[in-house]
Amino acid sequence: MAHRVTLSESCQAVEAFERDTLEPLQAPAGMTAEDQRDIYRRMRLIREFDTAVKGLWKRDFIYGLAHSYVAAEAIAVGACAALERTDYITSTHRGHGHTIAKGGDPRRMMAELMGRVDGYCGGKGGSMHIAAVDMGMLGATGIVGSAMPIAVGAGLTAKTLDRPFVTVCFHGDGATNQGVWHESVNLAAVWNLPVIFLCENNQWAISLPYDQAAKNPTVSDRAQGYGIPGVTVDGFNPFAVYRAVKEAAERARSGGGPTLIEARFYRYVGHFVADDERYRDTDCNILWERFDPIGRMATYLAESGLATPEWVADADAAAKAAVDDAIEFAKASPEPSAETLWDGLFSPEFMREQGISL
Amino acid sequence: MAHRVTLSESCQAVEAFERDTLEPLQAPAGMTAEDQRDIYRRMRLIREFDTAVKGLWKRDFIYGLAHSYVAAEAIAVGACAALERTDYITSTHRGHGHTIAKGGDPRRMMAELMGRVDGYCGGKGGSMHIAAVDMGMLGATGIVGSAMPIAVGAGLTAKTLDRPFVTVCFHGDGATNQGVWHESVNLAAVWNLPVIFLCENNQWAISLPYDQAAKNPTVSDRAQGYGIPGVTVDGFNPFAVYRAVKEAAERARSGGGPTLIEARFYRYVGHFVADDERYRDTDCNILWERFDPIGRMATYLAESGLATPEWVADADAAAKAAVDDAIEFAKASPEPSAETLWDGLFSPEFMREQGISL
Amino acid sequence: MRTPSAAAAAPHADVAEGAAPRVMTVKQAINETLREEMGRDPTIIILGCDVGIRGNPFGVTKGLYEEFGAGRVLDTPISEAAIIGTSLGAAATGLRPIAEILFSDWITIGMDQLVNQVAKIRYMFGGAINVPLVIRAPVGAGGGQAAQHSQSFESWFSHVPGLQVVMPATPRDVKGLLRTAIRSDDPVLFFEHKRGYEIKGEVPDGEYTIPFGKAEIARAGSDVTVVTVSVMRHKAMTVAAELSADGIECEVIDPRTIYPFDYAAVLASVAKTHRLVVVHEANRRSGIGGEIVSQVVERAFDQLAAPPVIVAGLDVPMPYNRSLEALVIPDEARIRDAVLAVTARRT
Amino acid sequence: MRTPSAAAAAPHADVAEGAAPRVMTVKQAINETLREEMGRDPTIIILGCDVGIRGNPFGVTKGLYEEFGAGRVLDTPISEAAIIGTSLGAAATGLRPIAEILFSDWITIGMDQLVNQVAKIRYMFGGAINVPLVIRAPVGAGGGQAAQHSQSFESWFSHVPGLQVVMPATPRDVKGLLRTAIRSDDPVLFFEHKRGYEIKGEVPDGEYTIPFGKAEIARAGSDVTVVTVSVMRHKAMTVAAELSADGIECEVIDPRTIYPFDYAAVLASVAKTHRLVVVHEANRRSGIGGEIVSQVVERAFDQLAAPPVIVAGLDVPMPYNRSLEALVIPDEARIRDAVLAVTARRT
Ligand SMILES: Cc1ncc(C[n+]2csc(CCOP(=O)(O)OP(=O)(O)O)c2C)c(N)n1
Ligand SMILES: Cc1ncc(C[n+]2csc(CCOP(=O)(O)OP(=O)(O)O)c2C)c(N)n1
Ligand SMILES: [Mg+2]
Ligand SMILES: [Mg+2]
Repeated sequence: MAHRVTLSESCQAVEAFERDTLEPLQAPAGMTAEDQRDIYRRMRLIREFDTAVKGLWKRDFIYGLAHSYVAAEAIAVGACAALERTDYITSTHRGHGHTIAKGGDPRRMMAELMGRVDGYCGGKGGSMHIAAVDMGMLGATGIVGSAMPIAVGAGLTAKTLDRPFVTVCFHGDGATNQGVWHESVNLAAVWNLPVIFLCENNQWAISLPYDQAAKNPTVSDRAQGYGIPGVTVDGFNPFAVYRAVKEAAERARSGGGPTLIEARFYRYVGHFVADDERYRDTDCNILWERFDPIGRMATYLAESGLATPEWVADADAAAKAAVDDAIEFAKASPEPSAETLWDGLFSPEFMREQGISL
Repeated sequence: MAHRVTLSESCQAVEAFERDTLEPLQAPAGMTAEDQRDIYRRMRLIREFDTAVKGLWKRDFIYGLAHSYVAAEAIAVGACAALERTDYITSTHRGHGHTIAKGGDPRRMMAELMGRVDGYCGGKGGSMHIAAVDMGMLGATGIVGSAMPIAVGAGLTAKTLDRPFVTVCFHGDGATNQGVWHESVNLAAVWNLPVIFLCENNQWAISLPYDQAAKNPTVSDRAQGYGIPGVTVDGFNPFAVYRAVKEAAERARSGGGPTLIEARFYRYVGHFVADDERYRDTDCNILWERFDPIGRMATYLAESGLATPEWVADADAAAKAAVDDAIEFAKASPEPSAETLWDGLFSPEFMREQGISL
Repeated sequence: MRTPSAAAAAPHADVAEGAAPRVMTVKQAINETLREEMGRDPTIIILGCDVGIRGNPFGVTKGLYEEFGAGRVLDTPISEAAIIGTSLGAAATGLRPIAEILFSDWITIGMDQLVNQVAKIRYMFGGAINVPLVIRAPVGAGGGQAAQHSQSFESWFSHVPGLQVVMPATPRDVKGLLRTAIRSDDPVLFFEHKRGYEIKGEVPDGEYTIPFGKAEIARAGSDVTVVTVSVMRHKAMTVAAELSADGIECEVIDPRTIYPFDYAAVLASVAKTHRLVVVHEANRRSGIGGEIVSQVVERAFDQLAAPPVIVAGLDVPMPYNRSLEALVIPDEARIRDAVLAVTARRT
Repeated sequence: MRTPSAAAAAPHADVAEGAAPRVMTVKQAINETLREEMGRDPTIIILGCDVGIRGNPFGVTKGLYEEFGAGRVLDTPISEAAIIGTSLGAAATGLRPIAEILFSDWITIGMDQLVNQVAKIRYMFGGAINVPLVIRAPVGAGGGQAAQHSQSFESWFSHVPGLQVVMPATPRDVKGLLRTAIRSDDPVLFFEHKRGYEIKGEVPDGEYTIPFGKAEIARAGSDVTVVTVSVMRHKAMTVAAELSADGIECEVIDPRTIYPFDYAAVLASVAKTHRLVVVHEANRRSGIGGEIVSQVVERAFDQLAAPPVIVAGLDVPMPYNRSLEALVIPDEARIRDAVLAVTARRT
């Protein structure tokens, strides 16, 4: 049963990660320098965005809950770099990173977080329900695991209508113990659907470490039981994630069915904007921070001669400027009026027929 | 996606079963001759009981639905022979066999099926909710998979109160694709609870063959993902089941946690009393009928000199007599009166306090 | 997000224009509607346990697997949460799934998907997603199926904004409303009564639809308004015929859809009869009866000459025993008593 | 099946006999009750997500893990169906589990276990099994938690025979009712309002219990009966105080338990005031308000001088935006308007 993680357990976990999972950054064959720099830009944009969100939440510009994608940037960005514009993704309660990685507009995102009319959901959703349907991002959800079958449904559409798109289903390690996780993976497997289950294993579900939530803490080990391929990759490494997703997507598009990818990393920041992390020794976080995917990527770009320190500084400044611009945009966007309350409850046609309004 | 099973697929399945799973009958070391004969008696009693039920249902003595345990007798009987009186079992929609195997009284069972006051549930439950709580049989359920966490809860009681009992959770192959199956196995695993998950893999969930419901049709392969032992045994063989359960129970009692046992066999009869089996070629059933656990056990007893043909004939007659007696008992038992309608809705104390009655 | 339906305009070949109405059972009406709509629109799929090769345990989907193939009539593993959630994902990306849950009691297994996703996703996402999804599920008791196979939960689902709830009782209504459901861009719970499948009735020819939120006056009358849910309509009609002989004229109203609900029809009737009886099989406590009565009282208090009465299932899990079961389900005698009670009082 | 509790008679050491009542928050009252009862009865366990080391996200279970250990305060994986079902199995075999679902919206994930097993198992099995099981879950909206973290489903659960539903609003009631819940041999849904945790009030000393099914007259009055659910009590009290200055005296009744429900108290009040307002935060449609109104109308039609009015949540998923959210949740102005509407009408 649950116990407080000791410092020595933490050290062992870090060592195991270094030994078994950590992979040096190395771009996949054929990826252009510009594409690699783009991965950096996008990761940095997510980092800036979620750093700003925390501050805005503290100053009450953002209402409700918000969960940060910091430390996970390599996963969404690596995965989405391997996708087409017409592919779909489903998300979690931690959806800002997924939205940006899939091409979402930071302005409409920030407006949504501030509950404004120009937000992706017109202010109805907020952080936990952010969506960018036009970009194939099928929306965040506040209920752990609940988007799993939605991804399977998108896969079913692809198969039924013989369309070439794949769907990446992002989910946390905590979600793997939900019943609907199991039903979804099994269904996609037996129907051979083009779905990629991408587990963001940050080793925590709020206060519960994954190895206290599952006796076998290797998520990818479950794949075999479903008769599908499973793999664990370095989740601090965008190229490792890219390669795994690329391979899975190719298999899926050619009728090979789903894949379970475990991107292992560590949440070395709080669970959400106001987490005091009283459930763990935060000294352990420091052990993991040195794998910071953005720092690693900057070093890699420099070492492989793909970017100068000035380029990195410019990219960082550009990310910051984009977020500042998004904040300005959001602040200038109007609050939804009372008349919009009922909008979107049903299709406009039905609303008219039934005369539904305030 | 689903397709009709061909005769050649069926033949291959039989061959695979013979090659990989079928195990000759051989009593576990130390099991007395009387205990072995008792296994026969109990299997035969189940067979007689469920054969009678079908006839009674057709003549409208039994209302509602009833699912027969025919073909599965070796599983419940083998498993319960390995248990103590104080151990628990949970059941499925196919609960008659489990109840008899755990020591339930055929009279009270038959009375329940006829909806009479002397039934185990006073006529409130019927076949799908038959229970013998006094014998540790925690009740049948009409919802596939729904008893899984109840077994886990019994395991939690054992662990919390430091009691030596184990709980066997019977469930079908169809149940393995329910979300709650996954949550239950995972929870028992991570908490190391004394629970034995016994999958009765009869290869069908009504009209859906298991290999069209799961891409990997070996249920026990899933165990590894949960970090627990998994094994597949011959489900037509009471000794094979006995051995697997005995071993799992010993491990569970000594703190070794749960086990997943897949007892593989084949439902060569209809899904329920009125099944026309229009979803399959019933010629295939014949291929499997020769593994009939009762026939095999009779042969084994004779061949190993443990019983004469007369003994077998007597045992069969005794089983038949016991069921006839149960039927007479049930028919003589009164119908519940209208006043009993509210009984058992809440504890008697609460009912009194609130003045609940018709 | 929506796939324009290539076959939208092609009328199904079976539709015989101008022919006389045909008599069929509710079951046949469902089956025929599914077949016609699937023939018309290739984005429609059916999924659920045993809907394919077996044609569903009640025979409702019989022949569809053979006609449309395994790719459009999908036998699922026993995974109700995934059945509902997968249907949602499919609906959001271009299909029009018709999911089946074999007994409506088990929607509980996919309750989170239904209530927190299906019902809310359009609204949460600011209207960005269409959810053309029908969930068919039999409700109701009878036949000794006991506590876990007998329930009716229309009250629950009408409590959830974003869901439409349909409960038809005649072959004609089943056909017109199922077609409307399938063509709706919003989620519909389509509740069939399992004791109603064999009920026969006339069905018009052609591709007709019946709009949601329009009640049917099953029988006109001046003395008491009897609002019925699902197959209770038929019991109420029997009682109405009997009582007519005694000079009591019931106006039997079948709302057909629980949400949207046709309060205009009920209020118009109450304005005439001044008396209201509501009959449903679901449990009395927090059933839809309370909602209907509270709405009528709020809007037409002064027109009521007697307190409205609800005839409903007794508040116990459904017992297995035949005679106990019969006590729980509303019967003609209880409906009759209720009508007599509200009409006894003359103002 | 029941384990006799070894420590049943041992009073908790913290209980200071004869001391003056103490002021504490609802949160503290829950925490203290859990601690006292766990100290008294070793068969009580707590399980749920983050209830242990973290002490629950709201701090409700703080310190219990440290005091009673990992064997009695169990952090579960995110497996709500298993949390509920495992608690049931434990309750049936000798424990008294207190399960927590962090937001009551997610009970939907374990809905089948709750509705088809927990509520029915005693009845289905002919009374053979005790189910001493409490499920604690915060309900309600406020704070921008949007559509999936804001719902109140008391109406659903009161529709299910076999469940008790408790919704206390003051620290004193929370303590007395939680103790009754824990000691009950039948399943209890114990709904705390997440915006009510910090509400303070006096709590008596000692091991008191409050029986289920007994309303509290929060304020006596002669002009209108205001029945409130959960924290709506506090808003109604504010309105009552204001209106008293205008000469309108509200009788505010807090039923405290939704099932069993104290109709005797409400009917006695209506007999005096002849007017009824019901206030709850859950959605209006098929909410508990309709049920209460229909019961009162059925039993006291002639005593009503005006149609009862329900003040409730608007029928949309909870929107995120602060001002839209405020439109949906009943506030003092809406309660006031309702009271004025029903009292305006003089007979
Ligand atoms: C069904 C459900 N149960 C519990 C919660 C509360 N909760 C929110 S996030 C979270 C942890 C999720 O862990 P994981 O899936 O690993 O994602 P992470 O936050 O680590 O990215 C929990 C328990 C929830 N939102 N939904
Ligand atoms: C949740 C749920 N879904 C569907 C059904 C309908 N149903 C009854 S038995 C059954 C097949 C169960 O298959 P399995 O678990 O393998 O048990 P078997 O009948 O083969 O012994 C189904 C689908 C049900 N009872 N419960
Ligand atoms: Mg995590
Ligand atoms: Mg089976």
